Amino acid sequence: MVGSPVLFVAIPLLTAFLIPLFAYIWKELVRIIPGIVILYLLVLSVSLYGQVLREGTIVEQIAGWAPPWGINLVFSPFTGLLSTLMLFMAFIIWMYSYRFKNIDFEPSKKYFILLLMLVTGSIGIVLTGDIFNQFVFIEIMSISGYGLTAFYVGRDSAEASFKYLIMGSISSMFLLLAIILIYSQLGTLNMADIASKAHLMKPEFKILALIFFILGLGIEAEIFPLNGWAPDVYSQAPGPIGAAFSGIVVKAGIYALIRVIYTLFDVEGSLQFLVIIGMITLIIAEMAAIRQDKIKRMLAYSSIGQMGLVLVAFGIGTHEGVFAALFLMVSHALIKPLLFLSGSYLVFNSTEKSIKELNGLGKFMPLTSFLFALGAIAIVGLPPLSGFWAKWSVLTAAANSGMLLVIGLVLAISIVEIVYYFRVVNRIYFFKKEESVVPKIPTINAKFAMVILAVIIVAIGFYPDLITSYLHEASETLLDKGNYIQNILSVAQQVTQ
Amino acid sequence: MINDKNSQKIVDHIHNFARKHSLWVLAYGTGCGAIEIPPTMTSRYDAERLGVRGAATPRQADLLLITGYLTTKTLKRVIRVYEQMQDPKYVIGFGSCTINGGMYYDSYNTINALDRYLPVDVYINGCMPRPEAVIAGFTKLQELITAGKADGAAKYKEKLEWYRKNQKNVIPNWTMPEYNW
Amino acid sequence: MESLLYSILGVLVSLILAFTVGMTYMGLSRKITARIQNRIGPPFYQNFIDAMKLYSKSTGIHHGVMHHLGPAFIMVTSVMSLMIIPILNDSAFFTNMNFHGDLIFLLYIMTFGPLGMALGAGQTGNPNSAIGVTRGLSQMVGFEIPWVMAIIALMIRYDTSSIVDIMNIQADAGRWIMFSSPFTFIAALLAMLGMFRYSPFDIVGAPTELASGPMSENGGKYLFTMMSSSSIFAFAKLTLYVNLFMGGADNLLVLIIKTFALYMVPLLYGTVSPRYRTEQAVRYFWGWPSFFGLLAILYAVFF
Amino acid sequence: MNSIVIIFLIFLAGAVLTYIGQRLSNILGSSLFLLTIFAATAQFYLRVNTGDIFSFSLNGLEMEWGITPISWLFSLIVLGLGSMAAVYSISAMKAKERLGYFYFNFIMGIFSMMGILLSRDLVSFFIFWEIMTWSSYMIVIYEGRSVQKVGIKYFLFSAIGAYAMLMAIVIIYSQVHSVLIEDLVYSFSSFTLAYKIWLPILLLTGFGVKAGMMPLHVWAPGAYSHSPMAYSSLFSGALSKMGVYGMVLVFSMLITQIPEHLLIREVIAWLGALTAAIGTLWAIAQDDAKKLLAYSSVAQLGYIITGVAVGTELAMLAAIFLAVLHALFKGTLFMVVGAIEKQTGTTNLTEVTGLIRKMPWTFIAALMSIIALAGIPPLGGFVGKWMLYEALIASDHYILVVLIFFASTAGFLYCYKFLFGFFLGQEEKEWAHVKEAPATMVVPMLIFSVLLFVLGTFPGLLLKPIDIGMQELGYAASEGHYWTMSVLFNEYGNAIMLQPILYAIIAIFLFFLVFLTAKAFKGTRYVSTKDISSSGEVPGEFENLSFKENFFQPFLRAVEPVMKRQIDWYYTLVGNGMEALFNFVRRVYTGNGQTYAIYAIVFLVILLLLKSNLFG
Amino acid sequence: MKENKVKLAKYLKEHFPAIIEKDYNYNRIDFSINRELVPSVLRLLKEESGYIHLSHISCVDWLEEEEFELVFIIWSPVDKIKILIHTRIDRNNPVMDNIDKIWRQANTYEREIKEMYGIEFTGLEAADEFLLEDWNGMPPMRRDFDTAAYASNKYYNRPGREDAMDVREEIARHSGEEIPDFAKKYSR
Repeated sequence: MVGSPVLFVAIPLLTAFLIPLFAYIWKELVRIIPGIVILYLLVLSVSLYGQVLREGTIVEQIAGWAPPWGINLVFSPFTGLLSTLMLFMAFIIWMYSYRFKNIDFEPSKKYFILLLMLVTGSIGIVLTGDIFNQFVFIEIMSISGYGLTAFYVGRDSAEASFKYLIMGSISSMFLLLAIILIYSQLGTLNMADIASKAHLMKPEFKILALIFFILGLGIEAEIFPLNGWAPDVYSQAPGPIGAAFSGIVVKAGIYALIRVIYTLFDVEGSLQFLVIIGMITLIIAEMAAIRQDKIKRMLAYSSIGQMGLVLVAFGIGTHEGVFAALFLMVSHALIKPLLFLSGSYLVFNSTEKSIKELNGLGKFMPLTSFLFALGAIAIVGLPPLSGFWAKWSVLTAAANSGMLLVIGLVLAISIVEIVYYFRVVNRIYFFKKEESVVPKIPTINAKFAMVILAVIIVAIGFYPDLITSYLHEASETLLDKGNYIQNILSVAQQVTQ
Repeated sequence: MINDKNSQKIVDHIHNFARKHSLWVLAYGTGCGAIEIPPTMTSRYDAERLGVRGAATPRQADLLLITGYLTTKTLKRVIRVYEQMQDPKYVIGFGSCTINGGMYYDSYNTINALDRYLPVDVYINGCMPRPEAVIAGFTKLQELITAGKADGAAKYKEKLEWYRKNQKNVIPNWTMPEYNW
Repeated sequence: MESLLYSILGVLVSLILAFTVGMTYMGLSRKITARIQNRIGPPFYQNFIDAMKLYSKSTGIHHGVMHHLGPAFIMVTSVMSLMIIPILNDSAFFTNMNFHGDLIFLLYIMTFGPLGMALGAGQTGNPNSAIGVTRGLSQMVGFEIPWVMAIIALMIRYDTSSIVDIMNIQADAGRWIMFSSPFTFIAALLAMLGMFRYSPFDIVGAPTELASGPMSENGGKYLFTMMSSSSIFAFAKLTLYVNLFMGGADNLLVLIIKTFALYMVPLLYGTVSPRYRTEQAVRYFWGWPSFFGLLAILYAVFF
Repeated sequence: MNSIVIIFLIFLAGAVLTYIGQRLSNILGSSLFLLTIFAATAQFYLRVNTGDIFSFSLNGLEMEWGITPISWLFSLIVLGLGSMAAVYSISAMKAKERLGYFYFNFIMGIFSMMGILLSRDLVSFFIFWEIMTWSSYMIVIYEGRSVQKVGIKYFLFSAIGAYAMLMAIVIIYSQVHSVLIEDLVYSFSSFTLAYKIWLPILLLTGFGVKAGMMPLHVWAPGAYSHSPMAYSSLFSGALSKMGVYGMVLVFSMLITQIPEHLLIREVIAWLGALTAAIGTLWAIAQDDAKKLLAYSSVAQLGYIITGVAVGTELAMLAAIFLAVLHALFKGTLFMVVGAIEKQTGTTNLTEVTGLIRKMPWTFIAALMSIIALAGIPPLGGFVGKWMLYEALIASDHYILVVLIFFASTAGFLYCYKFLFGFFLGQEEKEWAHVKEAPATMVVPMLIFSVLLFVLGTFPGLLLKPIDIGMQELGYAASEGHYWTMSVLFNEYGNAIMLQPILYAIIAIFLFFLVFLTAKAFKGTRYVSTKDISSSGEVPGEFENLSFKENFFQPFLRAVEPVMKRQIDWYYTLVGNGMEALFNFVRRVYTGNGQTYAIYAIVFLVILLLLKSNLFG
Repeated sequence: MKENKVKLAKYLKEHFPAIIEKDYNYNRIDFSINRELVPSVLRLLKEESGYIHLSHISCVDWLEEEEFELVFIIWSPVDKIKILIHTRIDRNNPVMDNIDKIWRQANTYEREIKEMYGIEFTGLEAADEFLLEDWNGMPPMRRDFDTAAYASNKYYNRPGREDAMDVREEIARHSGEEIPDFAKKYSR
């Protein structure tokens, strides 16, 4: 055993609180330490993941309490995959935001503290096996999210943050309600335990709890119509944070929702509900995206749409569907941050952050523009990039379940997607530059971060088998609910023995 | 054998016969004579029975018909048209204006004698000549062709300098291409 | 070997025949027009005299290679069409170089000439020529529609695309296609009005409007070649019509009678008609003639 | 390593190296560019045999690359035209910017087309298809801002087609559990009827976009006319043939397996013929040579589509024959336009005149390809059209014949407009300085002209490989029945000997040429086009006597009702409607926190109300 | 008709007190005015009174009075009245205001008058030659231009016209009309 899953939560939290202290030693440490921590966690996660794949799921109990009562962390092929992905993204974002906009000492301290907490929260959501604990992590994530959204001083970011806060508090309220309902019925908070006892619940309560969960988690997972906060937050937060939201936070939200629907309850019709709500989210978001004139808002709507597609894929419910959903998540987690990262350099010096100001930057920022174009081509699903394989998986999964209408709608919406992405790309390359815009060449670390993402996208595009086996393993794990319960509860038995 | 003088004579004879009976007219409709052409060609006088037929462009025409007074401005065009016609070609001057200026003898911008500027094969007298006279003119020209005397084009080439001098005399700004065939 | 010799001889003879007959028809047409207009008119051999004169005229100039090639293009078309069309029924050498000639091939070889002439006319640089060419091509698009409909109707009806076969079928049945497929004949006949370019479809030459259009820069030998090729072509077309619709001809006299009778149609129609404008002409062909063509096809399919 | 993979590697490495090389030096880039294409061509023809197979598996899908006779045939178009266009583009693109970008996409274009031809499975087919789309899109927008609308249009329609195709592929995969084309063909007969109808339709939509089939052709005129001419020849000549290739596969493999009474063949054939007719009419109305050729390409592809759709042996033979010839003559014509654009700086037919004496070789190439395009014997176009007519009549498509014949006759109008506009007419002082294009541009054109002539005289040369390819597709061997070396037999057993006809034409031609020139050869001289009968007026030096504007006005007036509205107009209508809808939907996101909170509550209420409907 | 003419005269008098009116029968009315005011009068008539049609511009050479008279003929399709505006300009310095901004077609008439009488229209934009080609002598329509002398000087005169009678004298003798002095020099 290389390390314990507990470290994923403990270390970044600890670091986050210690950063002010490090700052007294050497100011640069504020920037360096988070990177080292994330890198360490990434290495840890990868090695743990390898181990998990070989030996099976790791269940870690905290403070020695056995699972039904105590808090436990589950590092399965599924959660491991997500946590590795998140840490990787966190690392990329750290690399990118190192000296982003030459953030001063004081703000940078806050920035990295909040970033670390955001990562902690997200990973915690994924790893935890306790439903109340998950609520706590959601709160951690949300609060750091509020902070990061309002990072820039200004009316707009404050407003966005406030919107997020309103929605976040609604979310927390309903989550708590759901948890209370479950606890009142079953007397347990452990997910595995709930799952094994779910059939004991009264159906009305079960459905009510599910609805509360959907409402609460749906806000984090950005399903329609609960996603109104997202575009504001994405566009007002600093660029890398937009990337973090789309690459990390949303994934955590989706994970929580999926966990509830797949593992906790086996309510009939919930999968169809996922398909329907996912389609609606996808269609409305893409339609809204085409009419945006600010680049980050456009990306935000696009991100929401993609999440809708992920939900659709999960809603298919078959192994292929889950596989497709995971593929889409991974692919989206790679591409959308690339778009956010390169996009935020493209509008670095502009005041409006509107698409118009991207005109003609292709000549002045060749690499950034190229990476943005690559991301755009990848996200609309053009081969030979990773987006194509993700879309292909979703479509085949849908086809195998006979959902032809879904295929048709998804493809039709993809055309809308093409229109707005190519409008932007054309502007970048073929329009005359606006006089007022001063191009900003990215720092070397930012370039490096973006290039890594691009290389992975291209590599997966040419050879998708790089990741497919992991995804298959992960989807297997998610679907195998009995195994999950057994894994956790057997730990409990070991302890009691 | 072909270049034999006698056989050439026969060939000329046949050619002249054909030329005589097939006069394609380019009627340059200046002045009042232009109105005399339609009756000449249509059913009352029917010049077509003589083989006379209208031609649309100088390239196709054999016979240039100057139907009245020529202003200096028109003369320029007429000379151009004449020079564009293909050999053999003939000119008929029509009405007294082409002969001595007629009633426009003292006009500041009409020429008085056409044969100073173009080689006229036949003049038709009158102001205006009636269609009968016109047909008589055609017949006269046919006779000349048969006799081989309708050699205006050859004369023009021969005395080109003299004609040019006269033409340039009345056309001060000579911007025309040279006559070269 | 002998048959080849015969056919080459046949081609030469039929060329001379076509030239003579075509020229005479043209001359006669002038005479007839004159009589209708209450004139005496030129003698019927007038066109031979004109041709002779044109041949004797000097041809001093050309406007470039394509101008020079233009008349040759037209001549090739006329001679090729004549070569493919059999002149007489079951004749040893008057079948010409007919290789069970394909009607579609004929359709296309007949367009070779106008395009060649159009190129020639184009290079003269005379705007009138170009206008004439555009009119001619437009009109061609017009009359080709009923014409091709008629031909397709024939091909459907008799399951062949060979002129000789069609002639034999008529001989066997003892009935002219003109009577057995009246719609086909009407469509083809109306298309023929456009093909001969007499009034009201003489928009190409239109001497008073366009100064004889595509021919305006051609004199002397060029005009001679054009004139003789149009005579040959006229004869070829008439023979084709006779072959297709009037049962062909057993000897030359019958052929001349039939072709002359057919020739009267566009000629007489022309003498009493004013000139159409281009779009009117084009629309005319897409109106009733095409309707008859459609009827012909339907008739051929269903009966 | 498998030789197919080596070809692909040559292309990929060549593309990247050319891009880098062009950055370093012009000569290096150009030579690498040529080297790549010729190396790959040589590799293909020397090392790859029909029947070579390369199988591998990707993402759990069994894939296969290999070559069949029919794809070998189409590869002739791609590589032949590709290599010639490459030679041409060296001079044509000289002194242009972003050459590396151009070369890269050019190579990627050829690479993807070869990929399409070599794919034996649907997924790699689709992947190469998309590479083809974006690489060509990149070149379409090469000119910059002015063409970005055109580019979007092109990409949008390509995407519609591609996604229709993807949907079909996905459904096929779910049904067959394999993406190999042969498996599809094998199990297609066991599909349900709905799938049997919809799958071909979806696939045909995809191919129809690239082939410029009627309601989907609207991208074509803009895209063909706005890419650099060196690429347009490839674009119209080869790239559009990929759509034809796909259609050939669909029609010969899938549509043969569905009942005839479903009329898919008829509908597509009619669409093809309408494409031909409407495309021709619009070509006549154009004043810009590029646009004219673009519409003409649409029209010509209409014939090919009709032939493929009718799908009898002769029709298919004719269509593929025409496809190859179209690549030859349309490729040449676009090259001609490119040469003229390079030498004069414009392609407007109303501006340029009288180039025949300045660019004689270009003129000869243009003349030959125009004659072939118009389908006049003795050049190759006639053979193809002849076979097409025979096939249509033999398969009882009479009205289609009339429609296509109309298109083909009306085609003369724009053919003449093209030749007259550029080469004939008045020789203006403005263009007195124009010189013949460089040799590297002229030679490819002339090579194609000679090929056109050879194929018109000896169509058997091309019909033989087509026949072999069609046998692979399940058609009966037609050798000896439809063609021998130069004699064509039609459905009724009648024969046309092309060689004697050709010789006769040449003989008569020469005879009259001699007749016209021999005697008065000394007397006949060239005179300038200013020396015309213009009512005696002497045209001034800069006086323009050309007849150019409203060239076919009377004809267009006659067909006005058909041309009142372009199909674009309807698309614009739909597009505007969509935009309005999007605008409306966007208002859902008000940007107001309270509203969002209300949404959440409303959502909750709806869920609670509908909970019995939604959840078991 | 009559009332309209009176009204018109009154109207013009109001605006241009210097204008002199002369009434003719039926639908014609003449006005005379000095040349500076002509464009204003014309513009007023065109834009206010509906005289939208310029029929002609004519010129009279008053050799003895050393003046040219220009006549502008305009017409109203509503009132059906024809107005002739006369103006006189100095023959030695013949300059007139250009009115082709008011009526485009005036351009043609002005070019003709310029060539034939040598009257300059200020700001007239036109090609150099209109009716006469390569003419650089005295404008031929001026009455002091001796066309017979010019013709006999420039063109070859075929002999044989000498016996031609002077028709003018014969006519004068018959009608009792006197030949004016300036015309006498043309008599043979």
